[in-house]
Amino acid sequence: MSILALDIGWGTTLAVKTLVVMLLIPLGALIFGYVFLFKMMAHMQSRLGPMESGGFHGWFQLVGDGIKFVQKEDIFPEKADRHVMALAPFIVMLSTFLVFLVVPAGPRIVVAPLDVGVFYALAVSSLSVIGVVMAGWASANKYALISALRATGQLIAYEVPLVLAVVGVVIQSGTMSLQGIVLAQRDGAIFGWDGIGHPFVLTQIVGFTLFIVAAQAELTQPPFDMPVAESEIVGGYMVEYSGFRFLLFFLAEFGTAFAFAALAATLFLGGWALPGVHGGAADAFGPVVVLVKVMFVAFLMFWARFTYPRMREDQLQALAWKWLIPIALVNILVTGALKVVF
Amino acid sequence: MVMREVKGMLSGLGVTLRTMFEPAVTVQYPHESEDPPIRARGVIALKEESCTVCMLCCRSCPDWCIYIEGHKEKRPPRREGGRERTAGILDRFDIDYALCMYCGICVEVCPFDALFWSPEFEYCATDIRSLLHDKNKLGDWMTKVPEPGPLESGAQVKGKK
Amino acid sequence: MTVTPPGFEVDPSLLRHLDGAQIGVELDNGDMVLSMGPQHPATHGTLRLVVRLDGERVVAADPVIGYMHRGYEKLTEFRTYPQVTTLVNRIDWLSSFANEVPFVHAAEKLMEVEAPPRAEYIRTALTELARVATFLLFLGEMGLQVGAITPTFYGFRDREYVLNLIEGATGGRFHPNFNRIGGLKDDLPWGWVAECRSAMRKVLDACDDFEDLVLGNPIFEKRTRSIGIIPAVIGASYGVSGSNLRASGVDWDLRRDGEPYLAYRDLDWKVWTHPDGDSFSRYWVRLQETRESARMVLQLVDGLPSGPIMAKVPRVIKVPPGEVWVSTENPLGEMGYYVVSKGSTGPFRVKIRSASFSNVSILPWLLKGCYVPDVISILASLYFILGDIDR
Amino acid sequence: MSDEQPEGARPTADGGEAGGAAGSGDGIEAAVAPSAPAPPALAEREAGLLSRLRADLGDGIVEDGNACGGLVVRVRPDMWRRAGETARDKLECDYLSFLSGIDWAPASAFCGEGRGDASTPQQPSEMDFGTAGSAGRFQVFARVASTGRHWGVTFKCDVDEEDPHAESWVPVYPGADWHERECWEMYGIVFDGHPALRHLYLPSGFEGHPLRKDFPLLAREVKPWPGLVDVEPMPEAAGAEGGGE
Repeated sequence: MSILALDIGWGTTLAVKTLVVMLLIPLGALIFGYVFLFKMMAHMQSRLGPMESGGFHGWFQLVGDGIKFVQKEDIFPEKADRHVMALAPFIVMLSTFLVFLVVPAGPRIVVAPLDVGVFYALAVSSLSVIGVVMAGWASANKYALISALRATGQLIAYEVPLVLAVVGVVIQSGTMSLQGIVLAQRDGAIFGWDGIGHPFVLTQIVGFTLFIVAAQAELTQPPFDMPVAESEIVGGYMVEYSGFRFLLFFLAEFGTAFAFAALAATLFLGGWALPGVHGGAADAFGPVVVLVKVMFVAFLMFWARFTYPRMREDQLQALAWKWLIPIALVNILVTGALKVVF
Repeated sequence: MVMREVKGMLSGLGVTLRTMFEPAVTVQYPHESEDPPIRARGVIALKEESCTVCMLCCRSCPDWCIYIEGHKEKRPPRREGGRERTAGILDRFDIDYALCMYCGICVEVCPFDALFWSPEFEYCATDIRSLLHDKNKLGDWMTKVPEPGPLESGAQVKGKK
Repeated sequence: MTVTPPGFEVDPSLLRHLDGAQIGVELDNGDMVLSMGPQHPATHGTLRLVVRLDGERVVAADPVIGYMHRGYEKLTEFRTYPQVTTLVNRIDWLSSFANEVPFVHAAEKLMEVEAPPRAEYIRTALTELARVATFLLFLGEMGLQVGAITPTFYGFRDREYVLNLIEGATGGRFHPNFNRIGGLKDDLPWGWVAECRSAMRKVLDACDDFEDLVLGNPIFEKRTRSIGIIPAVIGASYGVSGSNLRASGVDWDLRRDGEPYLAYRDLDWKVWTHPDGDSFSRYWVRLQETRESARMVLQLVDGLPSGPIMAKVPRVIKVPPGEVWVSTENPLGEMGYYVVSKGSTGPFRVKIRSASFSNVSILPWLLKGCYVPDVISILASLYFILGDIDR
Repeated sequence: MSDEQPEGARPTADGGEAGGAAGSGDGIEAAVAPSAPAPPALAEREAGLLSRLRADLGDGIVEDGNACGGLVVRVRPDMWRRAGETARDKLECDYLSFLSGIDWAPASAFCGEGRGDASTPQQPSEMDFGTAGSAGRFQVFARVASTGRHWGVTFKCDVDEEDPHAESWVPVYPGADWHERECWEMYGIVFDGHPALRHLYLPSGFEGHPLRKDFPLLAREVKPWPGLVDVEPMPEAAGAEGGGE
C-alpha cells in the first residue's frame, strides 16, 4: 500500500488517507458554502454578501458560523426518539465520506482505486435517504414528517435517472473504475482527432445534463427542494435540530454537493486529465485541475438553484418517471449502437 | 411547446447571470452612509425661545408623547405706560421618542414655529428610558435642522416652514 | 361555547374535489390537523391557517385572524380628523399613502371643499407610486413563496427607488402623512420630477426582468396555472376586489368606473383583466398593472399643473354633520370609509372597509381539496396584508 | 323584533339636523358646526335604484336618505334578508362591500369627561341619528355594489337594544360570514341563520363588546393625559379651561 510510491506501511497510509478525506469534506463544504451560497448568490441578487467578518470580503463568516453552531446547545424535543434522532446526521454524513474514497485526483492520488468505482459511488450515495427519514420521523414534528416522506419519494425517484445517466459513460469507456474512465477520456479520440483527448461531456452531453438534473434532485436543491421548502414546511427534516447536529446536516448538504460535483467532473469532464500533461506533473497538478472542473460543475448547479422556483411533488415525480428515465434509456441505446459501429 | 419552455428556463438564467456582473446596490452602512433627503423626518428640534407653553402640540399629539411643564412670569411692559405682561416660561419639554410615531402634527400645529424637523436619525439608544429627550437635547438638535429646499417649478411659493 | 368551525364536521357533499379520497366514512381516518402560523414564513405576518390534511390534500381550512387587531374603528372615535389620517395610513402599511386618500376625500365631501388641481395631480402620482411599490414587493415575494429566492431581492431593490422618491417629497418612506383635508402639506422639492422619471424607467426595466425570471419560467407556470381558481360570481359574492377580481375576468376598476376621484379621468390608461382567475393570472394582472401605473406616473408628472396645493380650510377642522361612503381602488382592492360625522372635530363612527379582509374570507372555500404546496402559492397570489385584515 | 315605531322625536328629514348649541368656537372644544345646507337631491341614477327597490320591497322601506350622493335605504328588520336578495337579483349587485353595525348612543355620555382630557373630540351629548334615521340605539348597515353596472346601495336596518337580533345575509352573500362574526363580536348583535357565530378578532374568552360606545378605551384610561399640567392658556384663545384645573 503506498501513496506516491512511498511505501510507509499499511496502517499509516490508511490513517493518512482517511485523515485527508476527513479534512476534505468540511474544507470542501466551507469553500462551496462561502463561494457559492454567500458570494455568488449575493452578487446574483445585486448585493455584496458578508463583508465584515474576517476583514477581506468576510471570508471568516462560515467558519464563524461553524463555531457558533458547535457551542450551541443540542436540543431534542421531549416526545422525540432521542437515539434515532441523534444518529441521523451521522448517517447522512457517512454517505458523503464514502463517495470521496473512489474519486481520483491524480494518476496515483486516489484513496481506493476500486474497479467497480462508479457502481460503488452511486450505491453509497443513496445511503443518505435513510438518514433523512430517521431525522424526519424521530423529531416528532409534523413538518419534519411531511418532509421525510417527500424526501423518500424524491431521492428514490431520482436514483434511477442518476444511474442511467452514468451508464452511457461506462459503455464508452468500457470500464467502471473511475481511474479507467479518466484515462479513457485522456487518451481517447473523437473520430480520430485526439487534440484534447475525449472528455465524455462532448459525446455524452445528454448524459451530462441528466446527471446534473438528477444530482440537483439528490441534493434537494431548488428546483427540487420540496423536502426543505422553507415557505411550506419550514426547514423540513432539519427543523428540530440545533447546535452541532444542525452543523453536521449543513456540512453534509454541501459535502454531498462537493461529492456530486466531483463525480460529474470525473465522469464527464475528464477528472484530473489535462490534454498535454503526463507523468509526474499530472500528479502535482491533478488536484488543482479537479478542483477547477468541480467549481465549474458546481457553478452550473448553484446557478440553477438561485434562479428557479420549486416544483410540486407530483410534478417532480412526473418529470423523473415520464421524462428523465426515457431520455436516459434512449441515450444508452444510441451510445451502445454507436459503440458497436465505431 | 417544449421550445417555449426551454426558452423560458434559459431567459431566467440570463437575468441572474446579467445581474451577477452588474455592481451590487448595497450601501455598507457604518463605512459609507446614504444621507437622507432634506425633508426626512428624523427627529424633532425645539427652539426654546419661541415657545410660549401654549400646550397645543401636547394636546394634538395622537400618542400623548409630549410632556410640558411651564410657569408664568411677569415681563416688563413693551411700552412704558402699558400694563405688565405675563409670559409662559418652559420648565420641562420632553418628547418620548419611544412613543412618537413621527407624524409631524406637533411641528405643524405649533402657532409660534418653535418645533422643526431634522433628518438626523442616528440617536438610537440601548436603554429605552434615554429615548425621552429633554429640553436641552431637543435644543441641540436645532443645529441639525436644514434650510427648507427650493420647491419644484410651478409650485406657489408660500412662507411655509 | 365551543362551536366546531365550518368544514371541520365532515360534509361530503361540499368536497366535490375529493371524490377519490376516503372522506365521509365514519371511521376516524386520522386526518392530521396542521396549524400553519401565526409565525409561518408563507403567511405574510400573523395569519394562522388551521388546515385539516388527508395526506397532503387539504380537507378543510379555517383561517384564524386577529393577532394584529389594533381596534382602529374604536380609536377613530377618540381622534380628531388630522390625527385619524396619521392613524389610518397604518392599515395597509405597504401602500400607506393610498389609505389616506379615501378618508381625506370623505372629509372633503362632507365639508364641500375641493382640493386644487395641482394637489389632486400630486396625490394621484403618490397613490400610483404607492401602488408600484406594493406591487414590486409582490412580484418579488410571490417568487419566494413558490421557491425562487432571487426575485425577492430584485423586488426590494427596485422598490427602494420608489421609496426614496416618496421620502424625498413627503419626508417619510412608509408613513408619509402628507395628506391634509383640502390638499397637501407641502409642494414637491426641486428636482423631484426628474428623479421620478428616471425611477419610473428603472421600474419598467424591472418589470421586464420579472417577466423573464418568474412569469416565463415553466416551473412557475406549472406551480400556478389552474391553481386556486376563483370564479367571478363567487369572488364578487365574497367581496373579493382589486387585482384578484380582475384576474377572474371582471372588468371593474374604481379608478375608472367608480365616482371620479383624483386625476384619473385626465389620463389614458387601460384596465387589465385575465380570464382564468388562477394564481398565474393574478400575478400576470399585477405585473401589467405595475407597468400601467409607472406609465401613469410619467403622464402625471408631465402634465403637472402649477398653482396652490392647499385649499382654504379653517385651522381647526370641524366637519358638518352627515354621512358619506367613499371608496377608492387601493393596490390590494377596494378600500372605503363610511364616515359618520356629528359636526365635532372628530368623526363619530368610521367603518373601515379594507380589501384584504374580504380577499382572505374566501380561503375556506378556495383551499378545499388542494395540496399543501398549492396552499402556499394561493396565499401568495391573493396578496393580503395582515394590518389590512385585522384593522 | 321591534315593531314599527313612529319616527323618533327629532325630525330626521333629508336635510342636516338643526345645529346644537351655538358654536363656542374655541380651541379643540367641541361645538356642532352650523347645520350644512341641505345636500343636493339624489342623482337620477340613485333615484332610479330607489324606485326599483320601492317597487319590489314596497312598504318594507321605512325611509331613504342621501349620504353625499350615495343612496341609503332603511328597511324593516324582518325584510332585511329580502332586501339583500332584491339587491342581488333585481339590482344586479353581485358584490358585497361590507356589513357592520352602528351604535348611535352619544359617546360623551359614558366616557371621556371628568379626566379633563381635552385632546379627545367632544361629540354632542344628545342621541341623534344619521341619514335615513334609526328607531333605536343599534343598527346594522351593509353596502352592496354591482361590478357590472358600477353602482351601489347602502342598506340599514334597526336592531332592538335589549335583545339585538338581525337576519343573517350568509345565504344571500356567503362573504357576509366574517362581517357578521365581527359585528356580533363588536356589537353583540346576534345573526339568526349564521352557520358558526364565533369570535373572529378577539380571543375566545373575551367578554363585552368593544365597539359599543359604553365600552371604555383602556389606553386612554390608564395613562393620565400629559396636557393636564398647570399651564398658561394660549394667549389669543378665550380661556378654554383656564389656569390649572
